[in-house]
Amino acid sequence: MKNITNLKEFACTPDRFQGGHRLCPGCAHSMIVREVVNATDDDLVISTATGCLEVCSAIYPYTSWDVSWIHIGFENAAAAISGAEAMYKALSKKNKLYNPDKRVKFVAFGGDGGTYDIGFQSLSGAVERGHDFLYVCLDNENYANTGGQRSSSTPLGAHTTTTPRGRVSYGEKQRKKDLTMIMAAHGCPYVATAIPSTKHWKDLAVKAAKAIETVGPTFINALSPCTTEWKFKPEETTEIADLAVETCAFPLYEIEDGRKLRITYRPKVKLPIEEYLSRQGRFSHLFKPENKWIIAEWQKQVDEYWDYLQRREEAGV
Amino acid sequence: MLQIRWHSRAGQGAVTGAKALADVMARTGKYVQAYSVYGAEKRGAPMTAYDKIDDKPILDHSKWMRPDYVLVIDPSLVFQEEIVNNTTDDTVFIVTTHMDKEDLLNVAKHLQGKKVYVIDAIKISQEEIGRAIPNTPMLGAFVKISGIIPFEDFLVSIKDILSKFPQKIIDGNLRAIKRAYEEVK
Amino acid sequence: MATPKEMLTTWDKVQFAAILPAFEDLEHKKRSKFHSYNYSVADWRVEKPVFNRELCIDCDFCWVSCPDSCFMVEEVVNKRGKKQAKIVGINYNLCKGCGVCVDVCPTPIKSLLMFPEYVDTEEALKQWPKKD
Amino acid sequence: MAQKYELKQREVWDGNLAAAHALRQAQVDVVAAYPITPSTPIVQNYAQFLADGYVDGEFVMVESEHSAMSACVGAAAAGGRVATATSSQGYALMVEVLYQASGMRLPIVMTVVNRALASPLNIHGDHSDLYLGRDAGWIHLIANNPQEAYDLTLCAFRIGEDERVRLPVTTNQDGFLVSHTAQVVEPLSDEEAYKFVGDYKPKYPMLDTKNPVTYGAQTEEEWHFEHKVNQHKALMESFPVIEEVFSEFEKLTGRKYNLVETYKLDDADIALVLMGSAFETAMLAVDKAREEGIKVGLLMPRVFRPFPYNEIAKKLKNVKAVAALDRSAPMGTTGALFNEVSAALMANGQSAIMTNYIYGLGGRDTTVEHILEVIKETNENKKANKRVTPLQGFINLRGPKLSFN
Repeated sequence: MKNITNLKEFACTPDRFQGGHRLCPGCAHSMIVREVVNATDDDLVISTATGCLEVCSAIYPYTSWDVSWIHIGFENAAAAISGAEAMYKALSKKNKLYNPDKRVKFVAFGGDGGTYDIGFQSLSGAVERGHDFLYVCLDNENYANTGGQRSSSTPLGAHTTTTPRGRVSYGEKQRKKDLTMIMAAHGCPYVATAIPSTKHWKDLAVKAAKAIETVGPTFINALSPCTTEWKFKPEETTEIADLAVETCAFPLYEIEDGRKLRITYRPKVKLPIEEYLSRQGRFSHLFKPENKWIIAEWQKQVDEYWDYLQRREEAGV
Repeated sequence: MLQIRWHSRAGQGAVTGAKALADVMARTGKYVQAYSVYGAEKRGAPMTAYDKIDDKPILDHSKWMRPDYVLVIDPSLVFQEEIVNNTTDDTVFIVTTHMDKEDLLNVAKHLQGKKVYVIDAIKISQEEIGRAIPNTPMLGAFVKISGIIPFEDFLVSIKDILSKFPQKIIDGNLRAIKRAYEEVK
Repeated sequence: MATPKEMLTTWDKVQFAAILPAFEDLEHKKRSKFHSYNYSVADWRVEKPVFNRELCIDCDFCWVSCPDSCFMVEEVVNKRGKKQAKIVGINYNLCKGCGVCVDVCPTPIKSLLMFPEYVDTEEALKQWPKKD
Repeated sequence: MAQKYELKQREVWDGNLAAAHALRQAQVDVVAAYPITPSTPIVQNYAQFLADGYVDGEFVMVESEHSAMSACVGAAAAGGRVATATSSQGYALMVEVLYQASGMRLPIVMTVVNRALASPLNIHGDHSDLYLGRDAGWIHLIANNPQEAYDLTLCAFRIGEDERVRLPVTTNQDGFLVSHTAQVVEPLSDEEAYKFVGDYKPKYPMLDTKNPVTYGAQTEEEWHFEHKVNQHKALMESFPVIEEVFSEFEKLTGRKYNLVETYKLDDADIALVLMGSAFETAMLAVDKAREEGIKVGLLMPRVFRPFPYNEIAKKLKNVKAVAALDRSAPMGTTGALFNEVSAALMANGQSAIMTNYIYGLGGRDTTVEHILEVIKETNENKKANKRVTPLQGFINLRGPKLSFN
């Protein structure tokens, strides 16, 4: 496992995901991806589901990837990587590896659309089969690539283009699906949440390193604040991510072997949820008097979940 | 071309029996086809399997046939009138039943005037193999009635075909085949 | 997004199966012409970050949070003999001017500041806020 | 090392077992599959080979056909030999990824057991799935019996993996009529078979991490046309390679395959065009018709894609009337074989009287007598020197006669 101690040293890593891609200015996706692919010295083969990352990093005749990479479709990043991983196993058994001196590791990226929704079946299948790969969900809580439609990751009250706020609607009616726990329930040897942030850069890098090193299917759910669809200024990306953690809207934790839960960061003072919601245009309508109850509901859900995580951690289950 | 139709219930081994017969005959240099008509039904549903045996490659892939032999390996199916479909006066029926031929014809009137042989393949398979899988004893009876292949040659081939099974199963099947060869009438 | 003229070619000369090799020479880190590293998104910018080496403490926050891998680093050895990254500049071909680097820069007087695209670097450094 | 599988000179195999043995002998590196009737036994047989140690490669039992083909694409791009099997609804679920496989020029081999498409649900053989995939950019080979299912699966690896082709290939066999019909198959020994197929020759393997590559880039209006045309060109130019592989196979086995198969067509006045197991049944009908003095022949595209249209036109040059028999519900037009054969003749300045028959949907039996009927009707058109029978008829359909003009 790559030894990740301090940022000064980590920054010496030759970057394996390069600029010149066409993601929005301030996009969190590429921050997350860079940390993940730089968190190992092993060679990598990567698959990516259709989505912002995919369309922006491989627009013919250009690729932004310094590693082998494949995109097939929206719903099959996990199936694609499981095929590549199976080929690696087959060629190892037959002594036909291309570079026998190098270990190859497998990573798949998908947005919340490609992970929570359309790609969930293939993800669940690949994880159940026990392929040796890391799946990273770049969770920006909407279908940003196609113009900001809702996904099952979209949180309560959020305005999206298919759950718009309107005279009689306050936006998204459902609460965010708890995919991280669903993946843990698969019995994955390692599952974690993470954010792109300077404060928590090491949390993400170490989790990625651990996940890649772990043999078997691992999963990281990385919150990816979306400047375009969440409606905040491009330079605020990491600030918003930090607020998600400080308010416990998106707590940082990891689960080993589907059971052992550990909270990896505890805010000293848990900030009220308004601090997070008020910074994003997608929630601005919640601050109207008639929608205040939604903020209260948000706070209740966040408190309950944070409480649940702490109890689980204490109980060691 | 020799045409054989099997009537059985799914799970009684008619498909395996038909394929085994095809395999035996292919070893004598014949061309064969063995197939069955499947539905979505599960174990226990009535079904049919077929063998075609010829000196030249068999090209007809249609399911329709005018059987020279009808093999009924389940005692209750003998009462279904479908077993005489597309048969002629020359078609030979070998039927699994505990009855003797006369009693059988009294209750299965559609078989009257047909060439009918009886064998209790269920009883034989239960006693010799330990399970009601009447396909191999039916083969023993068929070889006796048809004379399609010398019995000794048949035994050599079928032994080889069964060789993937445990010795106990092989021995049981061979005993069942021999008994059926003797007992068919 | 239009393909640059020099890349646009005919059907008989396109890449087999649209497969793009990343490197011409991996050992010497020579990326192929198909690498977006060799593509410019400079024209996306309205404002640009300017880097003031004198104020920089090499915390590398800008490096880790830059979405466009713009920060060029040099590997150096520190006093304790450990390798560390020294920020040496910004690749303006890759920078879209999002401003994240300025936002995360922790020095009391920021060592990264946004300036209008038309202000050249020398001029920007002259305009830098002074310590009180 | 895989265990040696003892084979007899003459085996009695059904089409599924024959295809499974071909996959085993080709020493496929990765098989990713999902079972579906009637191709399930291919997957099961392969699993048994693996369980008994006859297979060295990886066998991935995925959770759907969509993932089966996706894993195949991932595995093939990674850089090794890949195969799978499917039918019907499974094929339909794969369609999206079939286009990806061919667009990425990955020589995956898929043994397809043709079956009807729901609704209503039906597990039996027709060509609905084959027709569904005909524009997907794959090479489609047609096998009429278990021997051909075996032979063509071996050929499929050679064809698809050829440097000049690099395209995925399906081998098609009729559900149940071939897949579940045991017939005599003369297999090659494992050594001979592998020698014929040859070692896999990688092209841009992702696992060669010293030369990283990007698969599946996005091409917009500036590039997509050029890439698709290249892919089309590879298909159009694969005919000589297919013929070359067939001819090498003939040298090895004495069994000769052609782009276009014919039966008694040389001196024929009329012809039937059809694919699949019914082609063999129709040979018996032709023999009978000839006894009655009708000079009829048969034609079948052994290769459905690329479609050998000029070869077909050449072979049908002297016939006066042609009936094209399609084993797929035409749904609002004439059958695909009718359309393509008509176009082939027209494009070559030929003007045989064309008619279309739909037959065998959902496994409906088609007998020698049925085909004889079609021959006689076609002969009426020839005698009248114009079309006197309906444009589109239906064989062995219960109820009052249905036809379209």
